[in-house]
Amino acid sequence: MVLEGVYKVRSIDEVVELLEKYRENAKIIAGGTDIVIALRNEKITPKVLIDISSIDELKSIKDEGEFIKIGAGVTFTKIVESSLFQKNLWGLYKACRLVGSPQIRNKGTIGGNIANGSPAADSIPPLICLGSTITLASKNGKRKVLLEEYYKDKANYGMKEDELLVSIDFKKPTENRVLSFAKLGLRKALAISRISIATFLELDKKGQVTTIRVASGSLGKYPMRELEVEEFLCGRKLNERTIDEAIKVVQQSMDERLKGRSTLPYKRVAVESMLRESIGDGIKFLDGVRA
Amino acid sequence: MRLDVVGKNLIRVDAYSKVTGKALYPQDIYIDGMAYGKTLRSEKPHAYIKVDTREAEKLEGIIKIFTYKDVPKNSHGVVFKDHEVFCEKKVRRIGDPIAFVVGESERVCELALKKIVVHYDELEGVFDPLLAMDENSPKVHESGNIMYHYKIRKGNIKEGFKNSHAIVENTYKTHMVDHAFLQPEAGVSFIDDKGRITIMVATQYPHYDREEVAANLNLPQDQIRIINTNVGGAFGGREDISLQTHLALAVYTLKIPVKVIYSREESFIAHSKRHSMIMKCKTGADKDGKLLAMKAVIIGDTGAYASWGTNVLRKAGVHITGPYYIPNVVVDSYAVYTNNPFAGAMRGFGVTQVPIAHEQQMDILAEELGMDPVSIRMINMFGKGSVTATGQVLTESVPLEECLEKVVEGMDFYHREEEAK
Amino acid sequence: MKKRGKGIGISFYGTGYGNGFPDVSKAKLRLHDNGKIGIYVGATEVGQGAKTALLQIGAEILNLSTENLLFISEDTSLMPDSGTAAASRQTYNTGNAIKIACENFKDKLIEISKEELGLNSTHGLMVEKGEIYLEFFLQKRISFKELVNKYGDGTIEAEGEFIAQTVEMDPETGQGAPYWPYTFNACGVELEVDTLTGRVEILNVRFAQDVGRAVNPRLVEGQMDGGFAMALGYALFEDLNLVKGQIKSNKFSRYLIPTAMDMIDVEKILIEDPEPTAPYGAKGIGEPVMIPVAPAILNAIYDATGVRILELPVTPERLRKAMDTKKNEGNFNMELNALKR
Amino acid sequence: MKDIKLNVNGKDYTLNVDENIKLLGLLRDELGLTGAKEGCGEGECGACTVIMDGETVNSCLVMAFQADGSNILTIEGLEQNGELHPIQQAFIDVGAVQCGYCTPGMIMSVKALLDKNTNPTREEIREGISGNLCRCTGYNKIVDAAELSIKYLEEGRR
Repeated sequence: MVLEGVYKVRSIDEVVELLEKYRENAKIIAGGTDIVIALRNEKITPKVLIDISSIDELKSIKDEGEFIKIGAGVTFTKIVESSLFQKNLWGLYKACRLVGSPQIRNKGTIGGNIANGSPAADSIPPLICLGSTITLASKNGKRKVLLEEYYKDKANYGMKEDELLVSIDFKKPTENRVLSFAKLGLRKALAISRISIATFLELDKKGQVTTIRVASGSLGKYPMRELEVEEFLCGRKLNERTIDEAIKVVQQSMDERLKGRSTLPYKRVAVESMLRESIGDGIKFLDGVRA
Repeated sequence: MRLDVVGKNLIRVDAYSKVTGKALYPQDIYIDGMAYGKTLRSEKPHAYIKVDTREAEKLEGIIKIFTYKDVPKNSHGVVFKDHEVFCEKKVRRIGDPIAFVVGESERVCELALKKIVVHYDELEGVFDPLLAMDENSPKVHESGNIMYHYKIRKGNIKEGFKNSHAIVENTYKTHMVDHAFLQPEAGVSFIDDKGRITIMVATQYPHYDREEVAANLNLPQDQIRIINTNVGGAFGGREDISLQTHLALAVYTLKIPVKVIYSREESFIAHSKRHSMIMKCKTGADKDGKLLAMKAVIIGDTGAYASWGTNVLRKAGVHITGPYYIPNVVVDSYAVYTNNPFAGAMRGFGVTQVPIAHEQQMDILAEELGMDPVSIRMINMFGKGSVTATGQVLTESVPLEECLEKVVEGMDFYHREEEAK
Repeated sequence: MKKRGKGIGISFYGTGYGNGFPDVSKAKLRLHDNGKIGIYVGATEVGQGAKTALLQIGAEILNLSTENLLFISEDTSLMPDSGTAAASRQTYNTGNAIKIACENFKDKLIEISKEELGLNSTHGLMVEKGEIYLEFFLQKRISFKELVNKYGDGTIEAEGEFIAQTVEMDPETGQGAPYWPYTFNACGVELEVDTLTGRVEILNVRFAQDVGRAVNPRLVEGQMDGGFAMALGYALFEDLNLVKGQIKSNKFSRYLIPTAMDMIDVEKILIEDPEPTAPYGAKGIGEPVMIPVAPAILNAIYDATGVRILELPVTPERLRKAMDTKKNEGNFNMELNALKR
Repeated sequence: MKDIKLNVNGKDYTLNVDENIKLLGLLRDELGLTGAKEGCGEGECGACTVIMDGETVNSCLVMAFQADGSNILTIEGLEQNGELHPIQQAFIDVGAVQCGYCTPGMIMSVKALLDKNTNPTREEIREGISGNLCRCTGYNKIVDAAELSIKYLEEGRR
């Protein structure tokens, strides 16, 4: 790699100015935990690097009452250490805690996780479940995109070469709703997820599902909602039987989506454990709230 | 015996330098005016090659590119000299060294690697050691693919199985793995004040390195000096020569210090691997669980080069019985060439692989005979005076029973047996 | 569902190059200016603790504290050849060479001291704490420093050589005495298998290792922990992913070795039963500590799940597949046409 | 080339660095601080771990220019006036060192952990060093060393 220019900038305005100027020749670097590897392996060969890790505006987590807004430059460690993600948002806490290693969590950012868009990115399924919106900025102003749509329809919603991911925001769930997360890795640290499942759940007094969102990682080209399962479970009571059924529904979706992949036979059975863990943890939390 | 020092937990003599970061590994050594070296390696597992370095040599900052033509004696190896320092006509595995670029910086060396043109005339490769044993398979070396065959013939195997009450037969397979020591290979060479070619490297055996380098350069051994730095783990992976001869050749020719550092990726393809093995085992025991016979075939994939293949497969063959007295034993252990990465020494040296077979065989036999895994071992295991399958008498220091007892003591292995009853 | 199981593995391991090949270690001792003794030996410190353990053997024989010893083992222009740091042979082989060299060196010091002290015989002369003295008349004494001042730096020296006794095996029957000494061990593992994901979690380990005699018990324990971890990786995680001779997992993000979170505390038991031909009875254990672990894990997996995994590594996929098909995974037919010749 | 200012082990530096080099290269090749090692170049092994503004980082994944304005602590900065840091002493005393290549990074991770959590459990210690691979020790004596460090540090505070 041969870089011609590097910029350590202090404001979003500076970034968008530089992006406008260098376009496809520029790459944004924050934590560097993905991009430096890509540079090393010559997967990307930008001429210019723009370091956004010193922009204070991107590094804060804001509790805005109804919403929580996370700057794109917030590290996983910061999320893990924040008190905001301890109760019914602990699915996000858990996902961030299971990222790589302490060193990776200290540098890696939630914005980087989103922008890199790996199907195995740990933080994305929980954020999708929360109905998160991301804000992208360019010289021409800002636009907001639903995170889920961002991956689904890259042509229309994906990031343009002159855009910077600025923040992620989502509505704070009410007390009777919970976000949970489960990850399957090959070892206990430094593990890339083989499967991850996030669940956002609300139950009524009888234990019937009133709201559910399920999102998966590593089960497709990008992290995505598992709509068939959601549809199946919505309005039902969660018990052994319905969860067994739900597992079959996920497996059917996977059979279509991952047809012909060598990893399918294993993943379709292992997904059971992840879905059980994720939904089970959610139920356990809500039972605690009601008790 | 009263002992003052032996048996005591002395602090390691190298601990201070290691906790302070002062301990030097080859990558930590910098010499003024040194050049850097990078190795061009084969990208094909089996091919005839033609190499053109002309374009690369024109790059500014490139000092010299070494190929087979520059090596006085182009063969090496711990047992058989079947490795080439740089491949001349044929590559036998991905990663075979073809050329060594010396330049003013690592970056220019990397550029030069991309400009060297290697024309590969690909040959059919063989990657499965079973297939490789077939006479009609492609030959990795002229001599044929079966590199070594070790045999044990003890007692009367037919009689042994005939008298057996239970016989179990299974085929086990272990895979090639890497030593994954934390410090990738690196080294620095220079001419010392007495004019000797001096190589600072992390190696398991400096005197062997000296011998090999001297032979390749066709120089007397006292003209070569190997200095071992701190070694960042080895586990067998630093026994074969890697960059020593490249460094020696460069400093001998150019008379300037040269440094080489391998990346992790290069380390993976540069050094040996643990032999993968296929082990077919047939074990027979009488009603009481006494072992009567074992017949075993072991096929070890030594990859493209012999390295320690003979010794590893011999050691595997000697140990395949497990630590048990068996009166009738037939073992055939083979080392086979393929176009896989070459396999050599790794912690256990063939003995790490064989218990995957013999220890599972013991449990399977125990189950067939309605015994527990501890008892079947206790009645068969070596003790003082036992005779091994090679006829060796274990005269002293055979505390195996004590080992097993201490383990079982804290784990309650018999309990499950009682539950089952 | 989680299923638990226990398993044992036991093993023996023959030390050294073996098979009658001359397994030679050499050591040289020299008396230096400051009264310190230099041990010159080509035994590589690869992290196993060779420098420390071998120094302990030397110090014991010379009746000196290790601070008064120098250990020179890095430079081929300075030290004799002591063979490779492999085959678990350094403690036994080179330890013996050092022991012999130290004894020869002591004899030499005593011989010189006899002359220096004007004695008729070497009888009663002792070497201890940097001095040679007559044990029944303590006024007759001379220090290492005095000797070196008189004779010069490095001139008083002695050598030692040890060759292990092995017998080449018969090429047709394999009969012979290929290695010596043999080292023994046993490992017990308790683990839990997640039957849904096929993941294996080690819960409890007891590991007993025959050491002959532990020169430095803490170093032995370090080897046992390390051997266990390497075997854990061998059994469960590590895979080069070879495809047509190409290593696909050629980096640490793909070639997975255990992390601190995958490891477990190991109950380590050192069994001492000194080997008569070894220095103070000490055997090498660097390799043996890896050997019984993987089979113990495999036997425990069977105990937990009822399926035998005949092929390494036991990846979650492989284990899950075996549990699904209730078939021993990896039990292939070995049709060996090549062998029928 | 890019001008940067940073503080390493309490010393201020003003440097003109190549755009392409990493913090690890800067420390080793330019400043001669070779305690941090490269083991993988992709943030997996942690041999290059240093403390940057109070948190551990893999210095192989930080571009040198990004370190402008930062405070870096490396293994060379732990020993003060010839006295070892309690964590270094603990590593020596329990025998947590074998080949030593992972040791500097490992010690920096233990330090960062104990800076944040003065009394971690063994499990928390394992998590704290989970970004540092070691092939020799099986980690157990390193966990022991971290536990002993807790004791040494407490004694030091008293």
